Amino acid sequence: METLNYLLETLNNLFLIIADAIRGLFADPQSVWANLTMNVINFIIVVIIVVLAALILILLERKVAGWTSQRPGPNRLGPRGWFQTIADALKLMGKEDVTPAGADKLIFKIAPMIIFCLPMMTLAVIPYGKDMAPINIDLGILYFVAISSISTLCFLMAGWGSNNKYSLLGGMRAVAQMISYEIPLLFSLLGVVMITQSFNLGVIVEAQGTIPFIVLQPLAFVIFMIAGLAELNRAPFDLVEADQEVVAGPFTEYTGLRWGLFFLGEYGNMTAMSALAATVFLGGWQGPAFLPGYVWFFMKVGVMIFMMMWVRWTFPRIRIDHLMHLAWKVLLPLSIVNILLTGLGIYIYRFVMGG
Amino acid sequence: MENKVLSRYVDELASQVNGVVEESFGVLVLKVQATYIIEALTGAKNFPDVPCDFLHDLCGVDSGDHIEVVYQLSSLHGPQLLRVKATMDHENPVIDSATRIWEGANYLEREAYDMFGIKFKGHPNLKRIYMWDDFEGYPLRKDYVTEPIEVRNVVRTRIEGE
Amino acid sequence: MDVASEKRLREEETLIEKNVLVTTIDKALNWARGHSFWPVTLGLACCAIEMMATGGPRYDISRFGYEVFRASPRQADVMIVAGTCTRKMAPLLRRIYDQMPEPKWVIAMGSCANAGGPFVDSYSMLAGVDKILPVDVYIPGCPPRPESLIYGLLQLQYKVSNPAKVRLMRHGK
Amino acid sequence: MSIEKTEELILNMGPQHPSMHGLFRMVVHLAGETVTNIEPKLGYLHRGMEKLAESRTYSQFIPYTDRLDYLASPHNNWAYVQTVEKLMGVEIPERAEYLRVIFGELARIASHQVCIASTALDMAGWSAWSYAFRDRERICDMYEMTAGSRLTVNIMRIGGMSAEPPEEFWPALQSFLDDTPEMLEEYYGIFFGNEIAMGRLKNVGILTKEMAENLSITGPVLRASGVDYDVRKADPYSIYDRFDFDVPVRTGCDSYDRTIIRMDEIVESIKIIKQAVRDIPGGPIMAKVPKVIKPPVGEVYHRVENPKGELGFYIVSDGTTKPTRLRIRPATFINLQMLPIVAKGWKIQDVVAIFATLDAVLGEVDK
Repeated sequence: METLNYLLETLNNLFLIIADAIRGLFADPQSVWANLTMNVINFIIVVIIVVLAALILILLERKVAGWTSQRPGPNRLGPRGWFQTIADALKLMGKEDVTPAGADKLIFKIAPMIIFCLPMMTLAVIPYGKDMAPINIDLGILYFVAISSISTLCFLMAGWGSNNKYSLLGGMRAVAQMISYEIPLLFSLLGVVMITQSFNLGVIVEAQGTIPFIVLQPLAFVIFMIAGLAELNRAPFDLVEADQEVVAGPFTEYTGLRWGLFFLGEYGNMTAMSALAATVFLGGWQGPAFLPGYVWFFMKVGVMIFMMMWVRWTFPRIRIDHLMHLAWKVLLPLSIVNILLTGLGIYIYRFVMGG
Repeated sequence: MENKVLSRYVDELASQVNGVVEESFGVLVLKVQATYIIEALTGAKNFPDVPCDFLHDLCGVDSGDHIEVVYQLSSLHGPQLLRVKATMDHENPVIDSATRIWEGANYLEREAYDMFGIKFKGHPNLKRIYMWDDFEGYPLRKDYVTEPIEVRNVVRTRIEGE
Repeated sequence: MDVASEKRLREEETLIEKNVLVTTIDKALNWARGHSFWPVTLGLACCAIEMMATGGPRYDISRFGYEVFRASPRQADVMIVAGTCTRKMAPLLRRIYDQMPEPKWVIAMGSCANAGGPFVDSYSMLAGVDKILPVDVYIPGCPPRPESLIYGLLQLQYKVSNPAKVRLMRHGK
Repeated sequence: MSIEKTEELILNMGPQHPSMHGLFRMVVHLAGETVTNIEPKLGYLHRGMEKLAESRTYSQFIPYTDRLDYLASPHNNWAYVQTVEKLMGVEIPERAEYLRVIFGELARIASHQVCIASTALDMAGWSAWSYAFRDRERICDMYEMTAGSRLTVNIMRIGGMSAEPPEEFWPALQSFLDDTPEMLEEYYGIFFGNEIAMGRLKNVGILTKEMAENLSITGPVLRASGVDYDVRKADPYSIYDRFDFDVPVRTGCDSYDRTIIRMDEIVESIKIIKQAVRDIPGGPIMAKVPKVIKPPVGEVYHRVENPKGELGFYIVSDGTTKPTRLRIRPATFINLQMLPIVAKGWKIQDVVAIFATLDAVLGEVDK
């Protein structure tokens, strides 16, 4: 029994042990060079997470699409079709890179690069396990929301730079939609912040040792999910790249790898948003001790992602005025009510406990 | 029964617009000159009891020496059917547009213009509907000769609408 | 060009062919391309319905990874000309083809796209899209069954993944 | 202070556009997301069928009718062969009439399923699309086992039917009929009952009764505007007067009713097929018609209720083996006129949905 416990403990802290070992290679484990090395390693790990997530998620999305529409989905290439995305990614690398003649070339070219960086920046503050946040900053939630809102700019840049009417329409839609949904998104997180009295994601996860915040903040979770879907441009809020209306929105003119970067960015952002949901509402790496914390974390993220895909392939797309209506007239008041209720709850709790 | 009533009205109308009434497969056919078409159609639309107020179809027919426009009329509220034929000169077919009686005649008249070159006076937007703008000839006329395949396979370089 | 320089050029070509790195990347790319045709959403006529049925639950083209119908030609690899191409549509079809990035392929699906089909003697018809596009695979039928389309796509896959063999077959060796 | 006017955005949708159901093109004038004007442009699939008919014999033209409204090809066959039969005065055997009804109504179901599917797809309801296509495959199977073709069936001949359905046709038909209520419930549950779909379709694109009559609209679009008019009842052709069925009429005049009325029509079609299967007599399926079809001199206009609206054929014969003039009255071509009128003032997304509820098939629009 004790050996098992020891084994679990080791497994749980596996990455921390490895990190300590690497630091131990340096004469002074807290020196500048050691920190730099660790940062580089962290960075590489986050990049790997983003790329791997995108590779797996694209296939998963096609499988879920198949599942919802009673088809098998890709199953020919490799074992059960697992190499399909690799073929797609390779093919995209080999495609011709077209820049439209009328495009604003600089903006057109840098937009996909920026959007690809965003998920890496946001995923860096997520605690993957106990003390396992690559960067532990106190304003974690604010940082996350601030960085993820930059993607609005990327969509607008892509839409403007392409010199295509469909792209422009898509870009404008992106701005209207994402700025509107930013507010309920952040407001829904405030309830949790009020309870934990901290913006630090690590602290928030620690606070969920006994009870995840989805139980205390169900309304906030629902608002967060809806606003998060809209923030990510996932169906039913995918007005930005609505195939049937604006062809491919801001991405209409992008080819090959540039478009692939948008895709990577989209799936990376999706992972990041699911990770935030798992961290803030589902208890992050907290879970019964028979599995290591990071396994719990990734399982929760997986559930969230699956939910998003399921919704995407089932629901029809919402209309733009309904979208705005939902954001400003439903979600925003509800999230404010949620903040009030949370405050009231905290007050009552203190009154009862503290006397 | 209703056919008799209709037949009486059509006969009356025919005398007003110098038309000829025939019958073909149980349907009354009113043949008029193109100049009388508006009177004929308005009359048919306003028959008491059995109004032929629904325009089913409007098409051109090239019968060799003259061009006809055939209107198929009926009603949504009764079984009455009426066919009105307007005859025109083959060289310069001109007729009044029926769009002020039925808005639905719009596309049908554009099609007839496209295929037969019938000019509908008073049509809001008389342009070719199927063929591209600089297409020559009126394909459904009897004297139109389809170009040989070698000619047809030479693709236009200009894109329509630009 | 004189004989010596031509000979040198040939030698260089064979050298390039022997270059391990380039050929391996080429092979990998061809493999990837062959297994990931994303068609442009282009339904011209009746065949488009069969093309949709191919994407539908029973025939499910997604098994091969070809179900990603891209609305924008910029992101597509293969153009399935599904249906009748008229003379009015021909320049637009050509333009959509021109908008696709290289490498790109064309599948002519159905008799109309192959050679004009039943409408070949009509005044408005372009008899066969191969007058304006380089067609890789012709699929006969009016309209072809979904199985035919899948077979056609797999033939194209063979063609793309085995360029050398296809070149030999074309020269009848 | 001067009021600054913004320029309107002119957006060219189509002919290659995912929501254009083929080769339809419209130039949309936009103020922001709101549509101020639409100019439909047609003709990208104009194949010149009417001209071709003048150089084909009467029998040779039957396959062309399949390619008009290719989602309901038996119905087009039916309209055409009935017109020729009317012209020639041919009586066709009872069994053939019943088989024609069965195939015609199957075609109606298949066509409406595609309409439901494409409406769902135009609003990104992927599952509803695939459910409808899954069920449509069963009808294609039934076509296939009888005529050998899945889409352009070409099953009717002048004087009867081309083929007798094989034995396995009847159980397949029966099981399809039994499963239909469940299918419709599924479509409703996954798409039409959805809050988002209702929000996007309800009260959108109002086509009033007067407008519909003035614009010569026919078919489900007309009936969704509250006009009780169906050629099967108003001017019964074939043997429709023997069957007991209702004509579904809805008074919402909006996109939602235009779509959901097709679900009602599927229910009625099922009713008709069930009665036809019950009453079908034995006997031959072809009448005695001359090898070379030479109708007498004359002209005839005949119309049937196609799934999309009223399909009419007007044939002028000069007594030879080829028609002098063959006119096709395409239903959706005329129905399409409502699009610019109805869609004005709505969002660009609504235009896509309204166009989908029209159920335009470009094969029929452009001929």
